[in-house]
Amino acid sequence: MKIYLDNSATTPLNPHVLEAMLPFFTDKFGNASSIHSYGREANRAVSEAREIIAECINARPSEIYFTSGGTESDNWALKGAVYVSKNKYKHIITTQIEHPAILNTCAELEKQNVEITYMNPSNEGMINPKELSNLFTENTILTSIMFANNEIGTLQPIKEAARICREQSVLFHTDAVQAMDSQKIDVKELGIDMLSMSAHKFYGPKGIGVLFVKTGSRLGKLINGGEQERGLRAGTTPTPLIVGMAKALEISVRDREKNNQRILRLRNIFIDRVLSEIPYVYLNGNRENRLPNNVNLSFAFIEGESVLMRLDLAGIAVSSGSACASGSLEASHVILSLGVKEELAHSTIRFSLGVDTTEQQMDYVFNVLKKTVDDLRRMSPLYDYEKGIGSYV
Amino acid sequence: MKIYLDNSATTPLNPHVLEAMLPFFTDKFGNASSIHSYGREANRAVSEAREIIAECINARPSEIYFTSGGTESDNWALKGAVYVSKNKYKHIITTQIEHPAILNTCAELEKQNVEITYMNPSNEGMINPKELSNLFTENTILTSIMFANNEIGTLQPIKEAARICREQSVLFHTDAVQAMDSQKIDVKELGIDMLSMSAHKFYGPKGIGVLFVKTGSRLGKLINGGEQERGLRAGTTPTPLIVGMAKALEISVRDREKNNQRILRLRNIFIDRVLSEIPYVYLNGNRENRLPNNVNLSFAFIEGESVLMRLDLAGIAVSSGSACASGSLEASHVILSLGVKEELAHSTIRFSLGVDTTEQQMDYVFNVLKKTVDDLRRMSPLYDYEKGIGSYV
Amino acid sequence: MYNDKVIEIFKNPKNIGDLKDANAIGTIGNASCGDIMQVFLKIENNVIVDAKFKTFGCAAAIAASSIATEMIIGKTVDEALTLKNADVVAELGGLPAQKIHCSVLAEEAIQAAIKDYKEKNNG
Amino acid sequence: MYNDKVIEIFKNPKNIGDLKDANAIGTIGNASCGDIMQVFLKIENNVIVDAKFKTFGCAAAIAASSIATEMIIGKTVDEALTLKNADVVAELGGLPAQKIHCSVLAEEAIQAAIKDYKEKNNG
Ligand SMILES: Cc1ncc(COP(=O)(O)O)c(C=O)c1O
Ligand SMILES: Cc1ncc(COP(=O)(O)O)c(C=O)c1O
Repeated sequence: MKIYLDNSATTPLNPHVLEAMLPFFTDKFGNASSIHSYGREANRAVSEAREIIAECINARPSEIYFTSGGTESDNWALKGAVYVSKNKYKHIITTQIEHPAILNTCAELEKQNVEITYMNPSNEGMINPKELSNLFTENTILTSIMFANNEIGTLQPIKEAARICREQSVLFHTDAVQAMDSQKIDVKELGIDMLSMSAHKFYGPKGIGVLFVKTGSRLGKLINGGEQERGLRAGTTPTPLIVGMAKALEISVRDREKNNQRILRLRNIFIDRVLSEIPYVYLNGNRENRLPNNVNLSFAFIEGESVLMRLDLAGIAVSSGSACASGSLEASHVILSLGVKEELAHSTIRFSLGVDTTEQQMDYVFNVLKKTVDDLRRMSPLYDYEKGIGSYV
Repeated sequence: MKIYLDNSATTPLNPHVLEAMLPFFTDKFGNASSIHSYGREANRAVSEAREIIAECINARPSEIYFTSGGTESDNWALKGAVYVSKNKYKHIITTQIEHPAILNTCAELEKQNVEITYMNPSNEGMINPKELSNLFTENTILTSIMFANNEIGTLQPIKEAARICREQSVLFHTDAVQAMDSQKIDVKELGIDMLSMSAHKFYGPKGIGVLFVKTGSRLGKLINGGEQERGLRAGTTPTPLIVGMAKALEISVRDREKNNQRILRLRNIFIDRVLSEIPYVYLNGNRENRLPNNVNLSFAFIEGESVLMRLDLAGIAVSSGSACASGSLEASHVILSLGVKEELAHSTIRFSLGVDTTEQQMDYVFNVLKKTVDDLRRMSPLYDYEKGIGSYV
Repeated sequence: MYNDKVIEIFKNPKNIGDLKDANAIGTIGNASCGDIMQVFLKIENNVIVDAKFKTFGCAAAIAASSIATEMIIGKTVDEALTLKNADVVAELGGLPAQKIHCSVLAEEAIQAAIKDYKEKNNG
Repeated sequence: MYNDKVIEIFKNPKNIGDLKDANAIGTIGNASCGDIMQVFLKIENNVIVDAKFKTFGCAAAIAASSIATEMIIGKTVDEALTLKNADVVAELGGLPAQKIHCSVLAEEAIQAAIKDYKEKNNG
């Protein structure tokens, strides 16, 4: 049995998406910038894809810019806002729980003398937008708050944060990479200026993303060259990936409610069962205000990677910390920011369900997990197996 | 009949390449950074692809960095070298005939007070590397000279240019995007520090490229985030694209000699025929020192786009100027840099042959072309149809 | 890019060539910009009885030349003077944004030809 | 990542648990770094007759603990002291670069246990 519970790291391509992409690899392969028939055919497909994606978030097609993924979109939003700003001193507000695509971009900008303020979350992983008002300075050019966190799945109050920023004429960007699949996103209603997405998080292809940029927002370029994407993002248009992204988002939106309900139910049963049947387990992040497919648990006295590897040996794929940070010896910055102690932070596992997850699978996962935790605690110096209690040696 | 003679703009995906990619979309879809079995499977495929590509250019696998394409590679090479340099004043040497991915990056860097020197080509489109010695200043950090020009196909003396730069401890980058398919490239023997490539120019997928960076060359980051590509290029690894790129390059290298010979023969017959049977036609770029698949001709008295559109109506895809510049009213900067007069520069067409081009196709193209030139000259105010001579009204 | 009508006209343009007995010629644009449009008119009693063109330019320029000459044949000189580039674009069923200037050339070439006629006759 | 041997040992580690009659205990690492290794030794006539471990850590840490305890059983205390982390890595058939520190922990835990033994007996 192989069970994939790492859908927040990446998702399998939907076969219908692949089908939509196929003609554009070998047959309708033209360069969308070419003016001959091959080019026009590709160009039409790209235009249609742009329209579909725009419609999915209630934007205009001209506000959709294709990038190589969520990371590039995040880099572009932040650096582009900085490059174009005429302020002598520049200030950006973001949060401690952002993805490395934001945090490491901020670290880079700090080297370039941009001042960054990192908001901290509550111990349930929520950002309080009311705190924003105290953080604005005359130099604040941008606020970037993620829509949903990639580790603990918490959904942030984007609408209120965007409103507060708008009142101060501060640009508002949101990294919606994790939110796209399950959340209804209407950029107009939410009042968002920029939004990042990445196709492979919603059963689309890897290597393609979008930055939504509201008409009128000025943005510098990250990648210079040809006149693609209305002159703002150069590089030969990857038509098959773009077509695939649009198809994937279209399907995601169409099936969203149905999938959310089903996955949410499996998710909740699983959390309840683990919390009631395995001792010393803690759920990270607010229980209600989170992505329907996210489970993030800390298993006291045992280390996350060894749990992950045991599950892997049983055919179950999960994540300890985020995939990018794998191989690092540091506990997750997100879990630590919740005030979780370092040793417990090292004991964290994320299960992220997907459209293919079944009840049978989750039963099996629960059983393997219970035995795994038992086995590993048996060899933990932090746990007294005889007494069934934790103790620090 | 549909005939594609725009292989320098982009190529169709080789069906064997698609076949190699397919399992990684829906089946082996894991995130290559994940440590579970899905991740390890993807990671192995990426490692193998990196080895294949490294071997094709005689580099080490650790010197191969995946990007979203040639444009990103070019941006990264130039900006990365600037960002990491501790020089107070920075100077880059490049040429007037580079692709916009280099030229517009240079224009951006000029805004950031980097000084750029643009070498001019001979009227046959060749750069003279001996001129380099007079151009170095104490601030010169990098020279970037394209391997083969995308419009006129001229092959530049990369080995000598690299040697001269090495003697001055100046980094040497080459944009080899157009050269990869037909030229043998050994980065060690050529003494190259950085090299850009793009898969879709050699029958691989769009949206994936490589920057080769020689061990020991320091380079700043263009895209910050996760620890992918040894921490230098963040973003979820696009496994299917990477696998496809490696397969495409492997096939290209394997079939190179055979394809080159066949294409070169068709190309030479075509050039000879056009030059001898259609009056007032001029070949741009050195005739010998050029890509085997490139034909670039100026047809006096008639405008390029109308030639292109006529050929398109007959099922033939060619390019006027480079694809990126399409829709622009300016004549090609490459053709102008050869000293060609502006009106003649507006009369330029690029035919770029490919692995699927046949003798029959080229015969048909010649016949359609001859009639097209005739028809358009008949309606040209620059041509006296009765007398068969040009005249400026 | 181009709509079917533009393509069709570009494929089979009308009114190509010199007009041997033209009594008005207008030339606009220059080759270094990639566009030259030349309009020949035969005007009798202030009515344009025939019009031809020669154009060095893109498909849009050729289609605009063709349709513009068609639009003015049979019109009086004063009527022809009211032809605006937007009329040409409308008659073509639209042009890509970066090709609108081709329709402007057509308007200007006709005006230049009529100016030539007026200068010759009144001047 | 891990080779098959590491995975196999991680799957079925040897010498897990407390040693009731241990006369030497060494503990290295701390939970905030994500690694704690505890080694229990039973030493008779300067010979390690039994060894067990408890480990809070990744697969590499658990595999290293298991193999290291196996490697020292039957050895004299002085022989065990010569065990280097590189020996543990070699016996495991290699470890990923970022996991080498797990083998260092194994070496140090054994040395700590032997130090404990020597202090108790000589000190
Ligand atoms: C919240 C968030 N932002 C950004 C990214 C980066 O997206 P990508 O890896 O597709 O570039 C990810 C996923 O890796 C993510 O989860
Ligand atoms: C010489 C050259 N450099 C760079 C590029 C850019 O490559 P890409 O469009 O794949 O980003 C191209 C092609 O477009 C090219 O011909």
